[in-house]
Parts: sequence; C-alpha cells; structure tokens
Amino acid sequence: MNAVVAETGTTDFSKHRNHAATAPAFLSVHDIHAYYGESYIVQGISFNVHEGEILALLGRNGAGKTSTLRTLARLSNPTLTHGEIWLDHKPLHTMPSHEAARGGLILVPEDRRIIPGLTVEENLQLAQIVEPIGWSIERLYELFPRLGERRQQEGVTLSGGEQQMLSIARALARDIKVLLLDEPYEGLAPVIVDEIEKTLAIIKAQGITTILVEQNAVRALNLADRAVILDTGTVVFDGTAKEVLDNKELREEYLAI
Amino acid sequence: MLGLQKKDFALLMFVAALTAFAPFLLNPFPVDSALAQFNAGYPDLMQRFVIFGIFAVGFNILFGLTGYLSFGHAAFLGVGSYAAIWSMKLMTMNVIPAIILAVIVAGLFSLFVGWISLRRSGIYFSILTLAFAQMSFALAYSVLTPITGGETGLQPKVADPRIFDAALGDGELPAANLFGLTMKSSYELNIGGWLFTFNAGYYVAAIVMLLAFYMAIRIFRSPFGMMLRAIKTNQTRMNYTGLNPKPYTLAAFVISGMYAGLAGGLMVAMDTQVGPERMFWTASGEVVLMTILGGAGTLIGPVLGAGMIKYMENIISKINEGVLYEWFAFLPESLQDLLVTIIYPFIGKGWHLTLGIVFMLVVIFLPGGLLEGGERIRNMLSRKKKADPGKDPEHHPKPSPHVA
Amino acid sequence: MGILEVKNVNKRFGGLQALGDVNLSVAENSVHAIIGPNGAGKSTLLNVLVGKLVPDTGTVTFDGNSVLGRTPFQINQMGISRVFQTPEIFGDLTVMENMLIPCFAKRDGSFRMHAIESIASEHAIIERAEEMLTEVNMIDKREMHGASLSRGDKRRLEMAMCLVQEPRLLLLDEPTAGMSRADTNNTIELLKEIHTKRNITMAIIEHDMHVVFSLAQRITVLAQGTPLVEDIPENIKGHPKVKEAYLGEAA
Amino acid sequence: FTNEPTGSTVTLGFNVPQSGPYADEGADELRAFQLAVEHLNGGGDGGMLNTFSSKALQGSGIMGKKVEFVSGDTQTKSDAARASARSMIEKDGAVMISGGSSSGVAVAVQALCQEAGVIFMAGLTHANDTTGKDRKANGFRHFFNSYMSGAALAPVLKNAYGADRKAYYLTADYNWGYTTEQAVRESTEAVGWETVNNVLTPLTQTDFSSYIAPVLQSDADVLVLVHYGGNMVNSLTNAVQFGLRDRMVNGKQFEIVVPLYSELMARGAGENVKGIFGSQNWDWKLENQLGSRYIGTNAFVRSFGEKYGFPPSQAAHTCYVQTLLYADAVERAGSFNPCAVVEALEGFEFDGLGNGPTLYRADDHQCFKDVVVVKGKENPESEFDLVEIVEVTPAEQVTYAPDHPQFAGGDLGTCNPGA
Amino acid sequence: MEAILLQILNGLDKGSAYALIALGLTLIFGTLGVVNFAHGALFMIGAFCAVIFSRILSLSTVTEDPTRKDFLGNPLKIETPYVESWFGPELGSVLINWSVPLSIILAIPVMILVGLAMERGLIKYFYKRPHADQILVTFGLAIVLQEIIKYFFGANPIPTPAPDVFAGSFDFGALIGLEAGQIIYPYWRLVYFAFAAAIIAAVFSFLQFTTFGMVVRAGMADRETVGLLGINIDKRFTIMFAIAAVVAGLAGVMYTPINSPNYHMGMDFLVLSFVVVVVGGMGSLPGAVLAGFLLGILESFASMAQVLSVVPGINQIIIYLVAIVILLTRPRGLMGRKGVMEE
Ligand SMILES: Nc1ncnc2c1ncn2[C@@H]1O[C@H](COP(=O)(O)OP(=O)(O)OP(=O)(O)O)[C@@H](O)[C@H]1O
Ligand SMILES: Nc1ncnc2c1ncn2[C@@H]1O[C@H](COP(=O)(O)OP(=O)(O)OP(=O)(O)O)[C@@H](O)[C@H]1O
Ligand SMILES: CC(C)C[C@H](N)C(=O)O
Ligand SMILES: [Mg+2]
Ligand SMILES: [Mg+2]
Repeated sequence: MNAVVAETGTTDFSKHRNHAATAPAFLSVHDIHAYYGESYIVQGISFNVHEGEILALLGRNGAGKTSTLRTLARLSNPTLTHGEIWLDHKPLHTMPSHEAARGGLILVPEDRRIIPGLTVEENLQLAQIVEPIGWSIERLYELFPRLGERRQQEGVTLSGGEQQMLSIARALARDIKVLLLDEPYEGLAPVIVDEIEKTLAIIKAQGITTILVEQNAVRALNLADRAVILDTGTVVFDGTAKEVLDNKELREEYLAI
Repeated sequence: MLGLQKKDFALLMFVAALTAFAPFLLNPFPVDSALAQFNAGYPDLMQRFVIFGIFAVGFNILFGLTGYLSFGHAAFLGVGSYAAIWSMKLMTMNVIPAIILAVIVAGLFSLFVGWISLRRSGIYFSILTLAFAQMSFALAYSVLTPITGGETGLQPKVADPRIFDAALGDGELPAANLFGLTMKSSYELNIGGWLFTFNAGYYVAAIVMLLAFYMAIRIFRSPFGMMLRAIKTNQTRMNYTGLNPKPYTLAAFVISGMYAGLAGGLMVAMDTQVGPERMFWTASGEVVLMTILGGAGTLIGPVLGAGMIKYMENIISKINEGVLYEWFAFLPESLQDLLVTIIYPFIGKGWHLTLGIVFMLVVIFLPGGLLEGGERIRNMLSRKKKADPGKDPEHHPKPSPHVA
Repeated sequence: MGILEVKNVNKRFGGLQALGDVNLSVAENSVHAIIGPNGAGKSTLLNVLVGKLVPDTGTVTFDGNSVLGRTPFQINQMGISRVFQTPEIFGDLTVMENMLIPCFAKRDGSFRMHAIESIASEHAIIERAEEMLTEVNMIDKREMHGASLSRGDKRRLEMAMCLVQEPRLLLLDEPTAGMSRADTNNTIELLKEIHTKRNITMAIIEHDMHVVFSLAQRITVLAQGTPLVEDIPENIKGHPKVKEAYLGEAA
Repeated sequence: FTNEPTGSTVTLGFNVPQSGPYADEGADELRAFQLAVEHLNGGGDGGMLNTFSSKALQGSGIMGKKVEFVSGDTQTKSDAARASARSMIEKDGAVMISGGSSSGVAVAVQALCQEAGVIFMAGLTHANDTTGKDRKANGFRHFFNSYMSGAALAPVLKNAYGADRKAYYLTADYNWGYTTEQAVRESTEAVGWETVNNVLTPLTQTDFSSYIAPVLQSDADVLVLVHYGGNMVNSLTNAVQFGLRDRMVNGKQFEIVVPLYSELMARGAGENVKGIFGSQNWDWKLENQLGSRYIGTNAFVRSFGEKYGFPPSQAAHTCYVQTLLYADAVERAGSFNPCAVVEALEGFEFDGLGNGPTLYRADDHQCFKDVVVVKGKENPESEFDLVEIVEVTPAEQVTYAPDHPQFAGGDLGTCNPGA
Repeated sequence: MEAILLQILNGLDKGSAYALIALGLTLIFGTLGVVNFAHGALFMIGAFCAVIFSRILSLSTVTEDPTRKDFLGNPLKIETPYVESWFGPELGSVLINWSVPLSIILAIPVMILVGLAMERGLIKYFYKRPHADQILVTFGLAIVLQEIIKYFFGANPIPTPAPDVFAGSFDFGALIGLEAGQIIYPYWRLVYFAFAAAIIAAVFSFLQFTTFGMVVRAGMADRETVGLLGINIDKRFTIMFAIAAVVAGLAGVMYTPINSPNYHMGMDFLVLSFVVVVVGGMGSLPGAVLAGFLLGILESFASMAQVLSVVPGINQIIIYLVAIVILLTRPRGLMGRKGVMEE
C-alpha cells in the first residue's frame, strides 16, 4: 500500500491509521479482500465504527467505496475472499446478504434499486416482510410526503429524486443497526438534500450507526464524526472528520477540495 | 492476410487444415480394431460435420452477436433444401445452381419471416419464429404435398425433366455432381490396417464451409458485427447514437437465414433427398443447442457444438450390445457382463441419455460452452491467474440478457 | 428564434400533469440549464425532446424542423445527442468499441451494411475515438468492458460517446451526478472547452448548483411541470420563488 | 459392386427406430434380426430355416461367410435414417440394409440403397407407395400394404356389419394415411358402404376429441381410424370415451374400425380395443389356430419366445423373414451382387415362413400372401394375447395388377450394383 | 349449434390441459426467470406417477394354472394383485379401479421432491446464468428424465383408464334441453375441467392473497435488493418451484385417462405450452390461463370438417397462426407485463 502511494509521489498518510485495534468497536472490519471475478478490487481494508457514529467513506471515482459497502452487505459480487466483519459481536463474514440484513446492516445501494413491477407502497411493504421491522409505512409517508402522494404509482416511474427518497425510506422501514448509504444525495434537489440531511440527523439521534459515501466531501465531513479515505481498494486515511477538513494536502490529493 | 488480423488468419488456417485432413484425423483407429466404432471419418458424417457447422456458424451470427434467439431456423434450412431439390429435378443435377438457389430462396423466406418477427424482441421474437417454422413444417407435411412430397419428401427421379442435363444412360440414376464430378465418388487409401476415404462431396462441402467460415470472421470483425453486438447490449444507447437497430438485426437475420439455406442446399447436394421433418422444431432446437454447447458468440464454438452433437447421434447410437462384448472380450466373463450391463443404457438406443448428460455436464462445468471451457482448462493448467484485460472480447461472451 | 423551440407542450401520465404548457427557447451556441425540484418534469421534457415520449399537445422544433413523431435515432441524426441520468453505455463492449460506435454512426448514418470491412483498418475512426478517450482521460481503460467501469467512469464514457459525434445540441441529464469533485471540475472544464471550441449548444439538467452556475448562460426553473422563471444565472440565484421551491439554503 | 464382402464375414445393416414413439417396435425388430443372424450362422434351434421351402441355407452363414451386423437408429425420420444407413454402407461396409418403421423412412432409405447399390429389405412399411409409385429395383417388401388391408377387410366388415353402412374416416395427415384411407374407402365402397366424410388429422395431434365430437353429429354409423401407433391409441381411446361404441345410429350399433393393427398398439389401447376389427401381416397364433398352412410360425415363435420370453410381433416376424429371404437369395444366386440377388428374388415363390405360400412379385417387388383379419380379444389370457384371428383372407383376394391406380406412377428402374 | 357447443366444450377441456401446464411453466418461467425446458418432463413424470401407482396396486402373487397353457406351451401364470388378497377382491379391485385419482397422493410428495431436488440441485445455480445456459441444462435434464422413464417403461403408451364410474359419457345436450344424443361428453373430461379450475383457483389465491407472491415477483425482478431487505429469496424460489412442479405433475396424473402416457408426452406438450405462455404474456398467470383456453377452443373449431373444407390444413397451423396474429397486434401477448423476458 505504501508502495502505491509512493509511486504516485504523494505523502504517506498511513500513519493516521488507525485506532481501531484498541477501541471497542460496534462494526469492525478487519483486513477484507474482495474480487469481481478475477479483478482484485478490495485489497485489504480495515476500519472500525462505533455505535451511533457517522462515518464518511470517501475517495475518488473507482476507489472502491461502492465495492467496500457491497462487501459489507455480503452481496455475492464482489466476493469476499479473506477478512472478517463483526457487527455487534456477530460474524457478518459468515453470512449471506439476507442474514446480514436481518442482523441490522442495511445498504441503500447507489443506483437506488427500486423494484420494477411493484408500486411505491409495495416496495415499502417488501422491506417489512421479515423481522425486525423499523418505521411504520405511515410514518415514512410523513417523512416523505411525496411518496405518500404517489403510493400507488409503479416505483420505477418515479423521478430520480423520488426514487432516492423511496430507497432511503425502504431502508428505514427496517430496524437498522448500521445504515450504509451509497451517495444518497445524488440527483436530489438542494432543498431535498437539506431534508435528507435532517433525516440523517434524526437517524443519528436514534442511535443508528451510519456509513456515508458521498462525492460532496465537505457536506459529508460536516455531518460525519469520522472519515475513512480509500484509494485503489486500500485505506489511505482513517481519522476524525475534522482532521480531514484541516489537512489541505490530504484534501487536495484525494478529494480535490 | 485476406483482410484478416493475424490471429483470425491463424484460426482460419487451423480450421482449413483440420477440414483438409479430417479423413485422417477422424479415423484414428485401424478398421479391424475394437475401437473402429469410434471412427468418424466416413463421407456421410464428415459431410454432416461441415454442413451443420455452416448452419451453426450462421445461426451464431444472429444469436451470438445480436442475442436474438430464433427458434425457427430449421425452416430456412428446409426451404433451402426444397429449392435445391427442385433445381435438381427441373434444371440440372449440378450442385452449383442448386446451392445458389437454396441460398436465394432461404434468404427471401428469412427476409419475410424476419421482417415480421423482428417487430418483437426477447421471448416474443423466439415464439414468432417458432410459429413460422412450425407452420412451414405442418404445411410441408400435408397441404403442400404437391410441392414438398409430404412426409415422403422428394428425391430426383429418372423421369424428372432436368432440362439442362443430357439424357441418362440406360440404368443410370441421376446423381448430384459438380460439372460431372459426382458427389459420391471417393478415393480410398489403405495404409496398414487403416482405411481413409477422400470423398468428392465432402471436399466440396468443406470448401464451402471454409468460405462461409471466412465470411463469418469478416462479419465478426466488421463494424457491422460490432453494431450487432451493440444491439445485444443496449438498444437504447444504440438508438440515441443515431443508429437504427432494425435493419441491422434484419440483415443479421437474413444472413443467418442464408447460411441455413446454404446448409440445406448442401445437404441435398450430398444426399439427394428432402423430408419435412428437417423443419420440425426439434431441428431448430438442435442448432440452438449446438451453438450454446460450443459457445455462443465465439467463432469456432458452434462448429465444435455441431460436431459434438452429430458425433453422438451417429456414433454412439450405433454401438450395440454385440459391440460392447467385442470390446471387453479380453475380460473374464462375469466382469464383461457387469461392464456391459453398466454401459448398455448409455449406448445404442440409449444415446439420447448420453446426449442429455453431456449437455448438462457441459453447461454445469464449462459455462460458456466447450470453447470457453477448453480455454478455462488451459488457463488453469498454465496457472494464469489474473484476467488479462487485452483479451479478445469475442472469446469472452458475456451473459446475454437479450435471450429468451 | 432559438435553435430549439418548445411551444405549449403538455404531457399527462394518468392523472398527473407532468408537463403543463411548457415554452422554452434555447438559443444557438448557448448553454441553457433546466433546474427544478425532483419530479418537476425535467427528464420528461428531455424525453419529449429526443422523441422517446410524444407530448399530448404542443410543438417542438429543432432548427426549424419538428422533432415530434421522429424516432430517437432520427433525432440524433438531426444533430441532437443525449446523456442519460443513469448511464446508458454498451456494457458488453470494451470502452474503445463504445467509442467506435458513435463514430461509425456519425460517418455512415443510421444504417450501413459494412459487413466485411475490418474495423482494424478504419484508421481515421480509430484515431478519432482515441483522441476523444484521451480528452476524457479514459484512454488507459480502453480495453475494459463497459459494465465493469465504476459509475463515474461510465458517465464520462457516455459523455465522450456523445461528444465524439459533434452534435449541434447536447442534452445532458445530470452529467456530473456521482462524479467526484475532481472529475466534476474536469467535466465542467471539458464542457466549457467543447462549448467554446466546437460551438455546441447545450441543455443541461443538473442539481449541482456549482455546475449550473459555472456553465449556464440562461436558466429555466421548472416546477410542477411548468416553467417558473427563466433568466440569467445571477438573477436566478437571488430569486425568492426559486429559493423557496428549489435551492433552499444552498443558494 | 458396392461393399463386396472379401473377407470371411459379411455385414448386414439393421436400421430400426431406437428412439421416438416407435422405439419399442424397433427393439422388437432388432431382436428378430439378431435371432435371424444367429440362425444363419448355425446357432440356436435354426428357427424357420427348418421350415423354409428353400433349402439353400445351411446354417453356415451366407455363402460360407459368417454373418455380422451393425445396427443404427432411424429415429423414424428420413434424414436420420438415411444418415444411419449411409454410415452402415460407407463405414461398416454393409451389403444389405433392412428395418424401418414407417413408409416415409422406407421410401427414403430404399432410394438411398438404390443409389448406393445395395439391397434394401424393407421392414415395417405399409403404405402403397413403397412398392407403388416409389418402388425401386433394389428394394423389396415382405410386409403387406394399404390396398391389401382394404381388400381383406371389406368382405369381413360387410359380413359383420352389413352392406348398408355409412363410414366416417379420420385419417392421419401423411402419406400412409392417404393411401390407406383410399384403399379402405375404395374396397368398402365396392361392397356397398357409403363414405360420409374424411377428415385429416395432424400427425402431431394427441387429443382427438375435437375430431371425434363431430362424428356424433353426422349420420355415420362406422368410424374408420386410419391412424397408427400413438395416434391410433389416442384416437381410439377418445372415441370410446365419447361413447361412440354405445351409440345406436340408423337403428344400428355404431362401430369402429382400425385398418392396420399391431400388438403394441393393442396393448397401448388397453380395454378400448376389444372387438375392433383390423388387419395384420402375421400373428403368432396363426399356425396353432389355422393349421399347417402357416407352418414356420410356431418354429419362429418358439425360438423367439425362448430367447426373449414373449412372443414376437409382426414387425419382428417380417424383419426375421426378410433377413432369411435375403440370405437365401444370395445363396441361390451364388453371389452378393445386388443384381444377382434381385434376379433371385424376383418372382420367387416360397413357403414355410409363416404366411403360407408367398410370391415375391417381379413387377413391383411386393410379396403376395394371405392377410390376417383380426379383432381385439374380449378376454385375453395374457398381455400377449390381445387380438383374435377372425379370418385369413387368401392371397388371391388381395392381389392386384401391378399397374393398379393406387400404385400407378412407379418405375422399378434397373438394379444398381453400385461402383 | 350443437356442433359449436360441443367444440366449445372440447376446447375448454383441451384448454384446461394447456392452461394447467402453462400455469406451472409461467410460474417458473415468467416469475423466476428460468427457461425451463424440463417442464414437459415434469408433466410426464406426473403422468407416470399414475402408472407407477397402478403398478404398485397391481403388484401380484403369481400362481401357475396347469390346465391352461401360455404361448410356449408352458403352464399359464395367473396373477393376483396383493391388494386383492389383502383387502378382499371387492375393495381390492375398487382400489385398483380408482388408481388414477388415488395416485394423486403419490404424485404430490413425488412432485414436491422432484421439484425440490431439481431446484436445489440444479436450477438454483442457473438463476444468474444466461437464458441460453438454462435452455441447454434443462433440455439436457428433460432428455435424461425422459430416457430414464423410457428405460423402465418402454416407448409404447400405457393404458391408464379412469375409474369405471367416470368411464362413460353423458348427454350434455339433453341436459340443457337440446335434442338428445347430439352433445355427448365424457365424464372424465368434465372431471378434468373441474380439477383444472380448482388448481388454477388455488394457485391464484395463494399468490394473490399472500405476500408470498409479491416477494417472489420482487425477487425475480431484483434478487439482490430483496436479499438486502433481509428476505431469503432462495427459500421462496424453491417453494415456488415445488409448487410449479406439483401443478405440472397433477396435470399429468389427471391427464392419463384422456390419453395414455408415454415417455415423450412431455416434449409433445412442451412447445405448445411455451406458445401458450407467451401468447398469454410473460409474467401473467391469468394471461397463461386465458391463452390456454383461447387456443384450446380455436384449435377445436379449426378441426371441424366444415372449417377444414373451406381452409384445408388450417387445423395444422391454427395455433401458430393465432399466436402470430396476437403477438403482432398485442406486443406483450394478451396480458404480459412490460420488461419480462423482452430482452
Ligand atoms: N462488476 C464489476 N466487475 C469488475 N470490476 C468492477 C465491477 N464493478 C466495479 N468494478 C471496478 O472496481 C473498482 C472500484 O469500483 P467502485 O464502484 O467500488 O468505486 P467507487 O469508489 O464506488 O466509485 P464511484 O465514485 O465512481 O462510484 C473500479 O475500478 C471499477 O472499475
Ligand atoms: N411513465 C410514467 N408514469 C407515471 N408517472 C410518471 C412517468 N414518468 C414520470 N412520471 C412522473 O412525472 C413527474 C416528472 O418526472 P421527471 O422524471 O420528469 O422528473 P425530474 O424533473 O426529472 O425529476 P428528478 O430531478 O428527480 O430527476 C414525476 O412526478 C414522475 O413521478
Ligand atoms: C409402421 C407402419 C406399419 C405404419 C406407418 N405409419 C407407415 O407409414 O407405414
Ligand atoms: Mg460508487
Ligand atoms: Mg430526472
């Protein structure tokens, strides 16, 4: 890893990694490696998240953020070949995705994944089929009135922003311990982004742990407690959000801000 | 060379060499040995290998590239056959006009069927083509008997007009020929215990196959071929790039229909008889299976698939109990009986069982077909771990979502 | 008279008025942004412009010719290209092949039966594609399959595919969504450069105000299917109605 | 000539359906072929070699050469059958091809043998065309045909059901169906029956209800099912389901007729076949019931039954006999040359092969012999005893002129010995 | 008039067979997204359950009767079914007589087992594979199953009659006040129709009134996301598969008295059932049922002599002709959903 950084001629930030080994973590990711077929994408990532924390997972396009989240959610692609993931003393690395989800780890995927053929309401109902269940559908409609208005419309015909709301609402419909958000603001009008940000605050207030992937790093860092920065499938920084905001070099090198 | 990239030219030469030396390669066992049963180097089967190779290569231009799965391609083969036999009955026993007519008629028919069927995609398209083929079969079997000979089919008769041919000598039968060289004529070479047959018809068919294969390579490497693959991947983007997918798919459909017609015409040239059952849905299904078995979207895969299925059909089905006993003659009798009892269900009348098992084993263990599987095994042996991004995309067919 | 004229366009989906009496004029060689809340009808309007949807009433003309009733590929041949909200590329094809296809479409029109020519010998076209890939910084990914690109890369590729056709009007539906800051900045530069160098008219739908205000010369704000205001960027920023309906505190 | 046997063995090709609906028929044919080869080579009890009127065969192979055979699968498709036959000729060096289970296949393979210059001894094929418009010099048929079925059945039917009958035909929509329907219709009309209707049914049909139902509305009082195999099993089952056999029309009991019978069909149709008339080429009970005119029958049934455990079908019989006839012809001709064999078989009169005195007519290579009229047995004693012999129609009554209109348009050509 | 009525009855009956098979097929095909060429084989296995069951019932003790002789002159073997010796000849023969409907109790567990084994052992590995691979593997499986049956039961049809009570036919015409003797209809076909209706209703309500159906549909559209919501979709797919297998199997069991089963009956029905499913529209269960009945009735009409004399050969092609016309006028068949198997 050091070699990679050295090659690109940048400062070595690895000294910032990582307090994980010491603090008792709620979600602990230990040296995970994952492949898409034969391409090696997640190349040994470790970090810890504490209960109730918001962790910003940053990095440029193709750094492996989405791949990391998918690995955590135990989707079959990319395939985890090595490493451990512990959530609240449960070994997620041994579970398929539906069990991880039942354990309280919910991914809001980057392309929203609204299910074709189902109405808005059915998309939400689907999330409440197996225990444990989170917010009621009515409460979700209160949070996103737009969805309430369109409850009988087929989910995939919603506008881009509406779909994003539905995707987040669907996650909240489950009882969450850790919420993984992959670019939740994408395609949303600024007013709505504000709304969602408020929602995230509500979520945080409920003690839900969140991992947030976001291109608008400043926005994310303002919200987050801690940040992890990835590059080519490895962790290049792990520290507090403030550290990133204060470190100009780091910001320019990996976040272009 | 020949407008091909080096690798493709090498492939073409490889196939050319294989076909040229097929009489040797397919007859590895001496005539009198117990394993002679496995020899496939006799004219009929060699002809079938190349003819069905053509059929599958053509089918693959449609299916492998565009992803449109036609379940009625046998109809074009059948129509081509009927055209060829009528050319022989009415004009001349020379195979050239017969084959040309077969290609033209099959092309026209596929233009008609494709023009209608391509209004739909996916499974809807598949069923439309199936419906046309089944109707062709049913009509040829019954109502169109005056043109098709019904179930019995058509054969050249001594009394046929054959306006361009000289009258037959006494007792002479009309024989398919290429300017006098009859398709049946063979030269036999006896070396030691081996017998090799060089058949005129086979070499005519092989040359046609090489031409067809060469054309297929050109199409695969052409902008047109790339457009067809683009259709398979994303028609929306295709449209918004200013391209009209319809004529491309239709052209691919007609080209593959003409390949089928060519195969049908050659079948008649090699064996002057046509029956309607070669248009039945199972015949259409067979070419689908050949293509998938070998590897859809690859150049040589469909030829391998065709060879595999025809080999099983013609060789395994002919092994009977007697042959089995002959093989195991060297064993003690009880062991003999045991082995025969075990193997017996899989040979002779059980050849379908073997075929079914082979289908399953191939898809389960060699996803992507024989070719891809072969490559995989080669990679495994040479311990090449990391995927090489520079690999030829044709040899890595991606899952094809446009299929029904 | 703009190069693109939208007059009185209405579109309903069942009970929902997705577009109501939309009038829009995009001046030649300008960059025109369309912004508005989610579900305002921006993508619907775009779909009308490219022939994917037929409006219930109204007219749309491009360079004086009606685009209504034409298929997407005909509209593209008129010189309109489109970048999608979720990237539409050829997933099974390599990046290079993805680029070659629009190049051929540009040269040969909507259909040509070049069945036995070899791609490898089309040097001019290959060069053109390579140039464009270099321009969008993707030349080192030329042999990757479209499907295995990260999303930011997919979007860049799609944009390159549109640009290589040198359209007269480029429609962009959230071109920088999902792009990292760095790439967003690059994209803004790229679009600016293209605009000035090649004189391409652009209509952009975007939620990232940084992008909108860096590029747009005129902005139309759409809300609930109808244009709320249309003005130059400076005036939009401070517009109270726009602030309330769309920008929020961000402005 | 083609595939002249040079070594100590001679190879015969047995081309039977091993897959598809006629696979069981094919299996039985193959059993018979194996038995014939055994007997020719001097094995077993000799079977019909002992009763055959010609004594040329000694149980020492054919012309001293040990008989070997190859088998293949016709799939009941002409393409597959020809491919299989060609492989026997080209790869295995077969000098004679026999077998088959349908007229389409027989015609296709017969033409192939003619071109290739080998002898074709047809197995199961019943359509007129095999020895009618598609006859070939190198091909021979022992089995009877559509015309003979009609000619044999008509008088029996008239006796049983009267001369004043109205018949409705359901005919399988292919070649054999056409010739058989025509034959039965012409013969029954000649005894005074009237034909109400003829409806063609697709070969691929499985449920015949929509063809049976309209029979109810017609004033027909006889239904003739010109179906074979699975078609016949299904159409007969359906007809019985629709209560046709319990029906009275024009004051007469409604009747069903199936022109061509086989043991396997009877087994498939089960109860429904009881009392239904049809015709057969041969039946294993012939000699027991009708005496020594049909000598050979018991000899064959014994060797077959002892080897396989059940009595042979008519398909097995005809294939066995064809093999013997070929071998005998070669012996008598003193050559494997197809032209010599043709000469030896043409006009050959023989006896002792189970059908009584038989003639291989030179004009069309069709055998002329008695035809067995049977009907489904009411109380079968075993699963092999499903039909009872009603009558045997003597050969003279079923003989026709070579240029009979039902057989017109054919030309044997000349024998082809091949290269 | 009578003729038309009768053909409608016939069509309904043929239609119920088509509908039942298509229903099972579309459950797997339209909802799970698997092109199952082995579906016909499931139908065939169901039919052979009836054969096997009646064979079991008629397992016999063999005694020799020296007074009678078999064809070789040996003493004739007399077989007495065990059930007759156990339950007495009366009840025993009643049981044998009722073997077809009774074999449902054998068929249900067998079909569930076959379905489970097939899905767990094979199909589940193919959900993500291209349709082409699914075709090849299921076609291979169909051949294998078929050949196994052929190995044990031969190629000849095996008569499996309905219970005597249902053996006859009744005068439907007289029942509705038309001339007697004109519309005769077999009892068993009526039973089949009623049975099909019941099965269809059961399957529909199962999928309509439970969330199960919704989950399965969702899982078919996007397995990954459904998994992300904590749902074990594999388990549900397995159940669906078993249900489809049972539907196909029962369709086969009850069909045996109509046409004697043989080893290739599955293949005979396969193509037709694909046509029915597609004409009905992919992903639509009501569509499949509707198309089944529609094609059944049209086929019946086309085989009337009056029709045939006007358009000879129409009976051979009617189904395909209608399929083409419907697919050209309605892009997704009668009731197909957008996007299902359209690519
Ligand atoms: N299905 C796939 N097959 C092969 N490679 C893939 C696949 N999906 C992603 N990749 C590769 O994995 C790497 C990491 O991708 P990933 O999507 O995790 O990045 P990301 O950080 O989320 O980027 P972005 O900000 O663009 O969403 C990229 O190089 C991408 O090309
Ligand atoms: N096919 C359809 N059927 C029904 N309603 C539709 C359909 N397509 C779009 N809509 C509705 O029309 C409205 C406008 O949608 P559109 O996609 O144009 O919004 P947008 O302005 O692009 O929003 P965003 O910025 O979120 O992408 C939305 O409310 C959407 O739900
Ligand atoms: C098997 C034969 C006796 C009948 C067959 N259908 C034929 O065409 O001749
Ligand atoms: Mg990402
Ligand atoms: Mg939008």
